[in-house]
Amino acid sequence: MPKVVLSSGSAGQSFTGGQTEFEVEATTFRRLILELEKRFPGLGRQVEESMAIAIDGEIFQDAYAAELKPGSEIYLIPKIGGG
Amino acid sequence: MNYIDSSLKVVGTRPIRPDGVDKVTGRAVFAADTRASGMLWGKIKRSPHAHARIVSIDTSKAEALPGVRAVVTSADFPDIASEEAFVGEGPMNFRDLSLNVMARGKALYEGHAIAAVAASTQAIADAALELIDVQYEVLPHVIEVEAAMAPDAPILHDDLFTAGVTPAPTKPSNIAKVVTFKKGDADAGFAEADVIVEGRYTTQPVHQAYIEPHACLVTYAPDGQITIHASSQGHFMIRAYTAKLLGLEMSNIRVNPAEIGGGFGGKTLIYLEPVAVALSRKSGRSVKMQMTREEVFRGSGPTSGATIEVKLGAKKDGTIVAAKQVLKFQAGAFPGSPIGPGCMCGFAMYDLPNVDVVGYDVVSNRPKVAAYRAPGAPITSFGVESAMDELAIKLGMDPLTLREKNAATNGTKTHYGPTHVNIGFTAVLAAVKSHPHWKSPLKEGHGRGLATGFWFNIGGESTATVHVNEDGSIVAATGSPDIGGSRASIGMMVAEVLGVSAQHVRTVVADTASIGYTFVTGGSRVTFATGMAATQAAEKVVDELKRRAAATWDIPVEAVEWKDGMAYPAGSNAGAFEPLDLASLALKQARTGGPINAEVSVNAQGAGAGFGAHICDVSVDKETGHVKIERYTAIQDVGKAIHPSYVEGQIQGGAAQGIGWALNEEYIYNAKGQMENAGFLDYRVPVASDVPMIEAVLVEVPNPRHPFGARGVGEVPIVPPMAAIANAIRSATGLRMPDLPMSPPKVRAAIDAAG
Amino acid sequence: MAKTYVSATINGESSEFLCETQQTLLDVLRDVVGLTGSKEGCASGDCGACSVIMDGRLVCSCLVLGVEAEGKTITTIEGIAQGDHLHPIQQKFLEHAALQCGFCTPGLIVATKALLDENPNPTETEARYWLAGNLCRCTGYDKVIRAVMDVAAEMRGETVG
Amino acid sequence: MSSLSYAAPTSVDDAVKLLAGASGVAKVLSGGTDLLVQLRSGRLKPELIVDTKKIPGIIGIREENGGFVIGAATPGAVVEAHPGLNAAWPGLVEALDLIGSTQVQGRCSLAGNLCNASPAADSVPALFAAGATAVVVGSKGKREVPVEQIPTGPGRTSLAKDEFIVEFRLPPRPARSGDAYLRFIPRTEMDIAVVGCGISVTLDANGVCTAARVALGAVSPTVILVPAAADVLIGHKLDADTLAKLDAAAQAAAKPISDKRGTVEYRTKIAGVLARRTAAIAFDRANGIKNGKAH
Repeated sequence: MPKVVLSSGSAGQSFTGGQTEFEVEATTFRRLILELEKRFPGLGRQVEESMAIAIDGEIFQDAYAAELKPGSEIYLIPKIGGG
Repeated sequence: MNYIDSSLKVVGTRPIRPDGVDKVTGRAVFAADTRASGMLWGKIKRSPHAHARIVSIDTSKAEALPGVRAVVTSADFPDIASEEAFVGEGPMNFRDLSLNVMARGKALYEGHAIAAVAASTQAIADAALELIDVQYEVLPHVIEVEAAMAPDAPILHDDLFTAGVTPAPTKPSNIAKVVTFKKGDADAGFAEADVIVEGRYTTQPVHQAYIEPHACLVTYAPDGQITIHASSQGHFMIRAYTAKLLGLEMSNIRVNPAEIGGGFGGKTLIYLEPVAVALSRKSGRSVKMQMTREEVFRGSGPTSGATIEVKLGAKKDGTIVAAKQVLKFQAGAFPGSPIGPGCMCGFAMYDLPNVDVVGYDVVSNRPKVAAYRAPGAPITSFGVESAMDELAIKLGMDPLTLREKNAATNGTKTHYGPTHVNIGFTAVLAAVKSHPHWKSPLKEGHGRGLATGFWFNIGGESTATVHVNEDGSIVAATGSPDIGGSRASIGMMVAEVLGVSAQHVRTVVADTASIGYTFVTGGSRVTFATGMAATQAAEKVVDELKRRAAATWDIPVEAVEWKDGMAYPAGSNAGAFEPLDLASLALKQARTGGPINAEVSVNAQGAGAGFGAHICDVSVDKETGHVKIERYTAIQDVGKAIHPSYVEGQIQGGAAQGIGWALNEEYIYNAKGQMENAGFLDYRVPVASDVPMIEAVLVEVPNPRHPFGARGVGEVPIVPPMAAIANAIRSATGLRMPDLPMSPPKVRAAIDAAG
Repeated sequence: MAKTYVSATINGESSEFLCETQQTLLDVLRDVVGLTGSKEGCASGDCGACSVIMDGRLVCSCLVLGVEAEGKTITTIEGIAQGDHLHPIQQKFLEHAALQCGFCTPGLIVATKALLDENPNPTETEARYWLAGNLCRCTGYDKVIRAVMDVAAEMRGETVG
Repeated sequence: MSSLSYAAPTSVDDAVKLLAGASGVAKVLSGGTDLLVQLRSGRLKPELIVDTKKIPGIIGIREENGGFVIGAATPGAVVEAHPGLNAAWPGLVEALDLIGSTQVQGRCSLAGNLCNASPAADSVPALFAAGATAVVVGSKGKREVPVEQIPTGPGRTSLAKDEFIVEFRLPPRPARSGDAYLRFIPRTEMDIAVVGCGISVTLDANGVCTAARVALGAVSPTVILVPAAADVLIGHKLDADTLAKLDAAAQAAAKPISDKRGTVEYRTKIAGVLARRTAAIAFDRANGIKNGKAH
């Protein structure tokens, strides 16, 4: 099962009671969001709206299909904008 | 397809941009250059108070003035519910955006829009503004970030509770959010350190100061169809936000992208368009609005000012073992400073075992901040890169060596989590080491500073179409406003794929009704993401052209190859045919299957991060405190420069903006919370005589996610300058300047204080 | 409000217009005559985007009243090219990529024309000080100054590397 | 909305009559580089603008009785191109050249700079130092007054409503004289002076100062003459001791305010710095040592 780390101590952790690492049965970013929402109501929405996912160092924003593999390094970080 | 290791004929050359002639002859149409039949002029009445309850607004006298056709206030806009959205800078709330466009109940900063009028002439509109009677109850205000965080500070929003802390607070606060990032054990790291440096730094809000003020022309037709001409970094953004703020359906709004006179992030938000629509709807006439320069400063977003505390601990050999940072960012009147990237970018250049970063997003009675080039990164890096310089001095180590020793490479785990991949920071540092500027002896009285910078860059949604015209010439259309030469880079990538010259491709920016959705021109994403869409569209056209040649020759499509803009039979087995060029294929398009076009939409991911390093030499007039930039070199990993001139231009322009941020730019407030320097006379952006030639050095470590290896380039160059200059001043005078801007009075005061 | 009748020569053509006293020459050029190449960046003479040449002198058209144009000869950005032939300054700005957004470009080109009319052989420092009244936020001035130095050399009949 | 009228009289008499006859605020327009900004911002709402530039002689430079006469509305760019003025009064020419951009130079005038009555006006300390006089016309006739009597406070002058300046007179220049003007600004161009200093000196054959005038800008409500600073120079060469005393005298005379352009402490110190630097250039020029432009 892929391990996911919630890297920011911002709003996300208020849904998890401070927990930052989860094993999640998910093979895509979308499934991850749904699972997180199920486990911590509100967190899935939070991730969907304001967070990006970094998989093995590459940052994906708004990409439901991004693939999660067991053994991948998976972080949820604040979404990035720009000038 | 991937062209990174291909030999390229167009990409990497320097053709004249497709929109160039229009822009050197005055023909290019910017938003303020448009007119409409029966057009009215719209103007905004703004709050003179930094913080006030709006007791009443009486518009009757203004409405009675001959020539006035409409007056609107917040009563003319829906009171929309709280809804999170993601805009240029990061997350924000549509309700906040609505309240920023037109104040409801409270004015939260001097310059906050209170009402608007539309009249037949500008003079009548101005007179009408004076006739609007607004009664205010002036409230205590707060401007500076740490004052706004104080327990007894005036509260801007009764419904704002600090997010990111447990337990959830019960009292409202100006601290919108607390963000933390931790890696390893910072305290344990500091315990092992041989040398520790600590510093407190401050930066002032600076405005993007695009030379073109915000402007739009809006027509609301009786059937509810709305046409908007606007200068922005994203006409789809204008459409979406206008629809949202007015409760309209997007299909009723068509936004035409006028040429945009600079944005740098500041035009990723809306200010005028919903107001102009409301005025046009009420008056039944087209309405043109154009901010004055003063309104641009008072009413549109600068970036955050901040305080930055940095602590670094290192072993004697220069290995950094612990790093700590506390960032307090001004958000302006509504939450949404770039605190997230601020917390992530400062230490992203380094391989650090133990890191502790805390950031605060804080509202105060200033204009709501807007994105500005690499939002958050220049602020955090001013602190970190100044502290790195102090650490190098304390260790007795060359500042480049210290950075080389701790530089992030592929495989470095960042303090915010992800591991760096495909980055070029060490290549950038190697380019510093071998550059003649770095190796040159320092002139008498000069000081030299070095600083580095990081930015993520982004991808996102883009649409591009490629059309083969009936004569074989090519049109490429995208949904990305061209802010600094992207028509050129897009056209060049299309030309490369098609095997034609850049001049053969005309690139245009299509309106919201004419092309698929495209996210804003920002985050250095256009050449990366829109370029990816355009490249793929061109590839689809090539596939189609091969099919058309196959149909013409009556051979299988696999037996056709495309080279240098022509279809060839692939080898002798395919048959002996004369090659078919674009014109020949276009001529027969009806017979071979109809028009030859392709449209591709992407949501580009995996934008490669960018790293830069700047070297700056300064001289300091010790009597006046005046700092002169004597020599400036900016080195950056750009992945692949599609049009090197415009890549260099991005770097030079970013560096010059950083020089302004470093030396003179600031918002000056009086005791009433009013801005004292809302004009180009006293908001001092660099002029031509303030800067030397800025040498841009392009390092190319390809980004494998892009067909040509491109990375975003526009954000990184504004990150290093402030610290590079501070470090140069330190080198020239022995003095650390921790507060921006490092203006002459501050430098002279520091010199005097040092005796 | 009474309007004043004004007759001037704009880009080589005689031009007549009515204007109110408080209208600047920039307002008149853009809103009355329909020449929108001159831009308003500040309306206070601090940015140079509205630069025009009036009776041989470089001025900010936002700092000239429309009524003052009576009898004057005015060159705007629209009058720099000769028909479909770009002026060498315009050509060099394109070749050197001396523009990004292009908003300050008309003012910079007009100011460069005035510079080279007066001083065909400026030093880099002279060019920078002459153009200090033309703000450009995009380029950092590097490529602008290179274009100016290059076109000056070309117009003097020199070639530079 | 008030309506604004415009007149461009072709004689002094007509201009005076227009000004005298105006019922509301009437403003004289020469270069307009300050006036138009004030109009646009709404800070100023006149009912009449009298453009003086069509009056014969109001633009131009002539030599008269060994001195120079500069028409009040002569644009800065014309003054800067005048070889005689550059030779005799390089400091005044440089001061005028420092007003605004090249674009502003095409319009700005000595009269406008003086009558706008900004304490930070660049040309005014140089005019004060030069001992220039202004020829003022009005309903009561013509009078010639020292320029330092024109500004009375920020934005205020001693001119009556129906008066305006037609020309400035610069006195004949004795041998071994030199002037200079320096101002300090945060950037290199386009700023308002944080402090300005104009100095004019005459030396004897040994390089000892026999006459001096020192003026400071942006350190009090109007540009000021600083006789105490001039006294420090007179009777001395510009040695280290004299420079130190000059610095102190300038600082003592400076009574600035803190605002967005500078603080009291900073302006006071810079007044001393500029006085020294300006004096050095003026003495060099009086000694026949050529030096480059001051900026």
